[in-house]
Amino acid sequence: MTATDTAAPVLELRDVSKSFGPVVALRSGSLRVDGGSIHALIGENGAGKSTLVKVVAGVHRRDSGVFELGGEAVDFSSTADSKGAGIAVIYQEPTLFPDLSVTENIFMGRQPLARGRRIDRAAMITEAEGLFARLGVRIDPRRPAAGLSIADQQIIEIAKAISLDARLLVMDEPTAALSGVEVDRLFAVARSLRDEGRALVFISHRFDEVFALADTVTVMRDGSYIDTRRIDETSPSELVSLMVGRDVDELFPKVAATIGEPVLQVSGLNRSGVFHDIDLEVRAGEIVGLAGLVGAGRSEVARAVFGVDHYDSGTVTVNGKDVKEHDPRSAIRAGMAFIPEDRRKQGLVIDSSVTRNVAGVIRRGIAKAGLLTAGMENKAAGPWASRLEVKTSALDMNAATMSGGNQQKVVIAKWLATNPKLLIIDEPTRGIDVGTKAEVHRLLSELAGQGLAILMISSELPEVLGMADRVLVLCEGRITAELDRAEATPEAVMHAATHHLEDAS
Amino acid sequence: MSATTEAPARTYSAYSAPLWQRLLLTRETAVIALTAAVILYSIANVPNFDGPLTIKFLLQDIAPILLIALPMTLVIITGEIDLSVASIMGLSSVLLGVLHEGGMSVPAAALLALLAGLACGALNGFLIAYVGLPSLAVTIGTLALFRGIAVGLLGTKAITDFTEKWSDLATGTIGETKIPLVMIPFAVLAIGFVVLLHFSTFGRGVYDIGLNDEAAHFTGVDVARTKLVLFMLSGVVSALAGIYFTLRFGSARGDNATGYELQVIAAVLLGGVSIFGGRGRLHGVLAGVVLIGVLSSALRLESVTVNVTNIIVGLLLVASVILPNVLAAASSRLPRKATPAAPRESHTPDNAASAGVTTRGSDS
Amino acid sequence: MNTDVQPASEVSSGEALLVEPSRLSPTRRAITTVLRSRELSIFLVLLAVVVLATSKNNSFLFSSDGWRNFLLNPSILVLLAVGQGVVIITRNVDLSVGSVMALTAYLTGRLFIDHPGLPIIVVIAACLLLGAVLGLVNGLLVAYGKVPALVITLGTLYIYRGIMLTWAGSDRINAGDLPREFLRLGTRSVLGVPMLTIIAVLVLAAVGYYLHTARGGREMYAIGSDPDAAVLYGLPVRRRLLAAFVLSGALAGLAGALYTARYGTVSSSVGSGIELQAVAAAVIGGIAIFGGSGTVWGAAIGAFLLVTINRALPSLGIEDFWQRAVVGALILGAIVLDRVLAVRQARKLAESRDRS
Amino acid sequence: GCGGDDGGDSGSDSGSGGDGGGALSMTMLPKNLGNAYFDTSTKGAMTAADELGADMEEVGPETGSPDAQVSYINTVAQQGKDALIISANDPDALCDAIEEARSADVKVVTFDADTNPECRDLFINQATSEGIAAKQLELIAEEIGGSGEIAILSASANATNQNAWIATMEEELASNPDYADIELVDTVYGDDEDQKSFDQTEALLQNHPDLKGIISPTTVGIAAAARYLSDSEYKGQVALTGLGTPNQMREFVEDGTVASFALWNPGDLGYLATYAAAALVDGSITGEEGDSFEAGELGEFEVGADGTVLLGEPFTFNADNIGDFDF
Ligand SMILES: Nc1ncnc2c1ncn2[C@@H]1O[C@H](COP(=O)(O)OP(=O)(O)OP(=O)(O)O)[C@@H](O)[C@H]1O
Ligand SMILES: Nc1ncnc2c1ncn2[C@@H]1O[C@H](COP(=O)(O)OP(=O)(O)OP(=O)(O)O)[C@@H](O)[C@H]1O
Ligand SMILES: [Mg+2]
Ligand SMILES: [Mg+2]
Repeated sequence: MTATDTAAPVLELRDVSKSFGPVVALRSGSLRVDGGSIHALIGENGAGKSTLVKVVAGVHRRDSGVFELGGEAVDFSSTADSKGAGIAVIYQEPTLFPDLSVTENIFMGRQPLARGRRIDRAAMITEAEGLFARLGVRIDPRRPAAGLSIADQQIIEIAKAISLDARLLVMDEPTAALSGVEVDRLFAVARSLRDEGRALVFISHRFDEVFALADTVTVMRDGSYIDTRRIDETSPSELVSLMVGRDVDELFPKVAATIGEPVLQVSGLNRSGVFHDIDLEVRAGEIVGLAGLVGAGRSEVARAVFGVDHYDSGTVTVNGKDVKEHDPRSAIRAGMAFIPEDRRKQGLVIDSSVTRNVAGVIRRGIAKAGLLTAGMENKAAGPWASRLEVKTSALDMNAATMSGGNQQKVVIAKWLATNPKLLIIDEPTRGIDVGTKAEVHRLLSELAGQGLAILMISSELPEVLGMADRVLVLCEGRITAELDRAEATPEAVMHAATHHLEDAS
Repeated sequence: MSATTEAPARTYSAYSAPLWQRLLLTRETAVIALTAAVILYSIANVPNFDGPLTIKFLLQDIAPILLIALPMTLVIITGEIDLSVASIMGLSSVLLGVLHEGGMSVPAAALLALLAGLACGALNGFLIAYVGLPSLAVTIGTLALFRGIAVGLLGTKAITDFTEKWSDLATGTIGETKIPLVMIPFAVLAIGFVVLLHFSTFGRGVYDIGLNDEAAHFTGVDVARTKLVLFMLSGVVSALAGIYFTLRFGSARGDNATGYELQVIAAVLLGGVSIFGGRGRLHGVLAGVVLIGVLSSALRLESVTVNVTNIIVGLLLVASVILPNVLAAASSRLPRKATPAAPRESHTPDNAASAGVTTRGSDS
Repeated sequence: MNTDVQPASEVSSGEALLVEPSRLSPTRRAITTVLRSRELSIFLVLLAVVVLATSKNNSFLFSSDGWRNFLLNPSILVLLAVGQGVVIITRNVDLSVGSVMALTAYLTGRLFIDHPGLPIIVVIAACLLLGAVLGLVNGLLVAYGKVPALVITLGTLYIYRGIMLTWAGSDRINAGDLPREFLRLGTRSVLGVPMLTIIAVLVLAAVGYYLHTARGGREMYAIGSDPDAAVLYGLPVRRRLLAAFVLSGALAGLAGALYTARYGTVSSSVGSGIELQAVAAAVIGGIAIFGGSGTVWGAAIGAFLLVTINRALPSLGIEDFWQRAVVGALILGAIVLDRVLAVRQARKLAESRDRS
Repeated sequence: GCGGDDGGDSGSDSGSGGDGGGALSMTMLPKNLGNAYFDTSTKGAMTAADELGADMEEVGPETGSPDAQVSYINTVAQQGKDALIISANDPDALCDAIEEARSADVKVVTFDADTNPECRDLFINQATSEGIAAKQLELIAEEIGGSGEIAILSASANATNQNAWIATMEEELASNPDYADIELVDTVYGDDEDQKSFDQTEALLQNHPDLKGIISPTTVGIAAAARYLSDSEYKGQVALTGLGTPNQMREFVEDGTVASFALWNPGDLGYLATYAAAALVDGSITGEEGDSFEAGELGEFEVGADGTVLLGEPFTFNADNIGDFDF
């Protein structure tokens, strides 16, 4: 335990457990957070961090253990209780009301009232503008939340949490969707809150952030508390070994691969309002990184190439053959595989079994005369699931109950099963812990070595620089730079990613 | 881990319930058991239920619902709903009558009526799948539209002079048995739909769409086309039911089969299909239809008014969706018994991959 | 763009506004909101129907009966559509309103027969209460049973009507059984506006005001917009759902009493099929079937339009057999229009991003 | 799974179950339940059944649709009842089911609304079409002074009896010189629903500003039309007559909305149908033209052409006599 100077900690959890049916999500979670400090909570995917957070928030009720707030035992049965007790939570997934305005989203349930218990809309909007100013963002407080990018949504969540004026602020991976600039701004706000004497819990998979922000760090593994360290008394490698129980040697195991013929050729791709004049080429054995600030339109380009979205003009060819517009099936037939950024919503049929998910794309191939049985699917999916060591051979397990990292492996397995020539992978390691991250990187590298063409979108600069043979930078829907592995320095990429902004200001 | 080394296979038997449990403890089994129980009870206690005519009348009565329940199950599994089925029945009935009166033979008129049903389904499907409108709203609209066209074409008059041969076919039975002839096309369709839903790639797509249509789209399932096909199937089968209905009663009227949509949906939901989509199986649905049919037949024989039957059907429907939730809530309140011992995963320090995930064994 | 290259160190709580100021003055904004609203477009359709029908046949509007019926006939559907609208805004639906209406319509008659001399206000209160209780049953089942409202209220649609028919047996309420005063409530006018219309408009105004300006009302929108987020947010979801269903039930109860006042007779088919009309009115009026948006004003105008079209068709020389087809086409037209507008709006947003 | 205990047993309260050996068992199947007119006819039938020592039960659908009636006819066949007394919702749609019942030895008597003559044994006719049509024309002509526009508010467009009356009225209007100045401008259908009939009345008045009179040959229709007229500006301007029951119409006759209307006694109709059914069952008649039977206090009746038994002439109710009736 850390040395603390305040008497009662703001939050104290001891040996808290929580199970969902047979799944033990939290075995013995412990956490002690003091006022005026930022406490990082780290652990691999599925370590139980989010579950712990949800117990604190009153979403889940713990099965056993001690839960104290400011020294008093509490037992929340709903999120309203935790809010009342002065806890603000940013959940891992943004939870906005798309039909309501940004302002209403922030103040829902506690809107300022005028006479006659009428909502005072003007006051509310002024307050929202103040919040955005504090966060340094420009969002129209009157616009509906629908249509905001994930990053914007995350910012609204942060504004919401800050406005609660809580004594304890819990942030479950708030930065996963944010770009560097926005992360910096968030951190500034977090520090000012700490300086006001509040307690903050911060969950992230990015060590640089943990070391930049936190005062103390608690490591969890397999639903259990492992250790707590002062940040200035520990090192990334020590934390990694605490997290995974061993040393992770190489995060970006880039293997040099022989680069072959062009596989994917995109030319003149346009979609008004989203991206313009996109030309790109990915060769066999090559990993092309697509970098840019959040909201630059990288995902949109990828989605259009794969055919899940429309585009206005341009052509996409794989191995010289045209791929029909807005027709994922034609893309799959041509040999494309696409691992989208949001695996719960896009990558997986989350309430379906692992088998059904893995066999999802290839089932046409395994069917006999169009007919299909569960046995045939199991037989086809089994090898792929175990090849990626998806953490269960219980293939009929529901994908929803798996942790993020394992879900990502299921998605990868599902696409590798199609034996693709080109893999488009959007944020391959978003929200994935270090251990699994390294595995994913090694896998990508190996696949490229086997001659697969890979187009990789990532918001993590080290990932792009570490993995890609070539880096394309997107800014406001246009490709602003094409950099070789040698030329691709952080400065060069950031310059290209922001040059429109610089021109403007 | 690497992509080339095979991981040792592990079994997590705690996760998969034993096969017999998975087969027996389902909504479908419960509905079938309840249906069987009601049938046995009625045979023993309801006068004349064991009579020779019961099975014939019962099957004739539920035939249209059985038919429409087939495509409706698929439609609801995709997370959509089709409220316009009864109106399509009415429209096909009127078309059959009007065309027959205009001098067309019954088969020719029936074919055109089927095509009209297909077109109605295509309109629904197009608006829902390609324009992206919510099916509840669209089919409330077409419910009024199709019924309105039917009533508009024929007013409130009825056309009743159908060739004897064809009405006999609709009311006839198979050989010496008491099974109505209409069960033959129904059986063919039922087998077709079971294969389509449970044993085909199309059917897997149907479930995927119901669970998560965005992910299905990303996986190459043609969501829009699947929905269009299902609504067209729903339309054409409804038209078939309308034709059967018309010939059975020998009367084509604009208001034929009014209100059947709710009966069909009630039966489908009773049979264990989730209104949210993604869950449900055809045998449960067919049992649900039979259950409602047997109940009304037995209650009618007991001279219970249709009101009481409706109350019972309503209660069954509510209970069938509430009970699983109540039971689940109740069982989670009970102290958790130690789960069967699962192979405990060892956290070997040299295996990063296995250490990353919670063990799912018991903590006893 | 929502990113900014300003260094983080400059950010502090006291800083000046960086929010892009809205270029429109408040009045301009209010005007554009109204002009773009679905309520206005549906109102224009209503106006067109009335103008057309009146130009063919003066007495459609300009006779004392024509005017009265224009206002009077939709009143009952307006009440149901308002209740239904609130329920749909919370992403639920109440299919049992027709049956609730039947039960309370019969209750009205029964009370007057069994307790002659009972004040009218007591009878109406009893109907409101019974409706609220029936709505509460729906709400409890939906909120605590965690089951979709479509299924629950489909079940209670059967159950409530079954209860009504069993209770009524072969009984039937005739105008002769009811006090004259009560019947006059159904047709009386104040300053040329029928009483029933006044009641409906008062209810509409109260509910509309609540939804727009009260926390509870906004929470209903939030719940309909994303029910899971509402739970995570800590909104009193169950309480709001109960309130929505109780309101819908109570308004259906009121509608039942007023139906009896208006038509004088209660037969077994009172209100059957009206639930779909109420849903249709809400949808035509711009309430999204999946909740979270729309207003009860729209639902009320939708109800007016539905009823008025029915009345106008014969005047327009269309056989009244085609009424339902026209209503169906109207519903489809309304939702397709919504969709087209939404797509255009999205395209505009995209284009504006291009230009910026 | 769950137990299968609900459902089946809750229905054993009301029904008399099967037919207890020798006792005569009959089922009364009106167009729909909850209709005052049919309640009265059922009451008459029950009285007759008591006199005959027969078992009689009433079943019926909620709404007047033929397919719902078919299920009840089937049930009667299953139960092997002796006789079915029915008012048909459709002349053709019920025939197959009725034939099935007859082949299970059920005698079928229709009343109020007939099916095709081939499918039933007897039809108890409340009055001849001519008699009813003539009576209503006579009443309306008298009230509008022999000239002007009139309209008809009927039940549903395929109600057999209504259509027969309307056809006869149309012929009579065209051929009878007394009615030369009367013009039938519209026929609308209220489907025997209160609200629809009410709204149809409104539409009629709105679309035909010169309308002088309305004939509504259905009890639901005339009551709804009277309700509409009684507090509209047309009260006293537009005459209304047709077929109604005294209890429903009393108020409107007393307040002057309606001067007179006609009807037979539906109770007598049910009573007669029951006696006719009993006579069929015991074999004393077969339904041939010329057969005759005793119908309790109503006296003796003879089967006419097409297996029809006629109850008598319609009766005219007006302010002078309405107080004498209670049904
Ligand atoms: N509602 C649930 N039902 C069943 N299992 C669950 C549920 N929620 C979480 N789990 C399981 O509990 C374990 C811990 O999950 P949790 O989300 O807390 O992990 P985490 O540390 O936040 O992981 P990540 O870094 O991926 O967000 C996982 O194995 C997960 O599958
Ligand atoms: N749901 C949406 N509706 C409308 N516009 C959107 C939506 N999502 C994103 N956009 C806009 O599209 C553009 C690109 O979006 P997006 O943020 O997904 O790009 P990206 O480069 O893939 O970023 P990310 O790293 O978040 O995936 C931005 O201008 C964004 O505001
Ligand atoms: Mg998490
Ligand atoms: Mg992206």
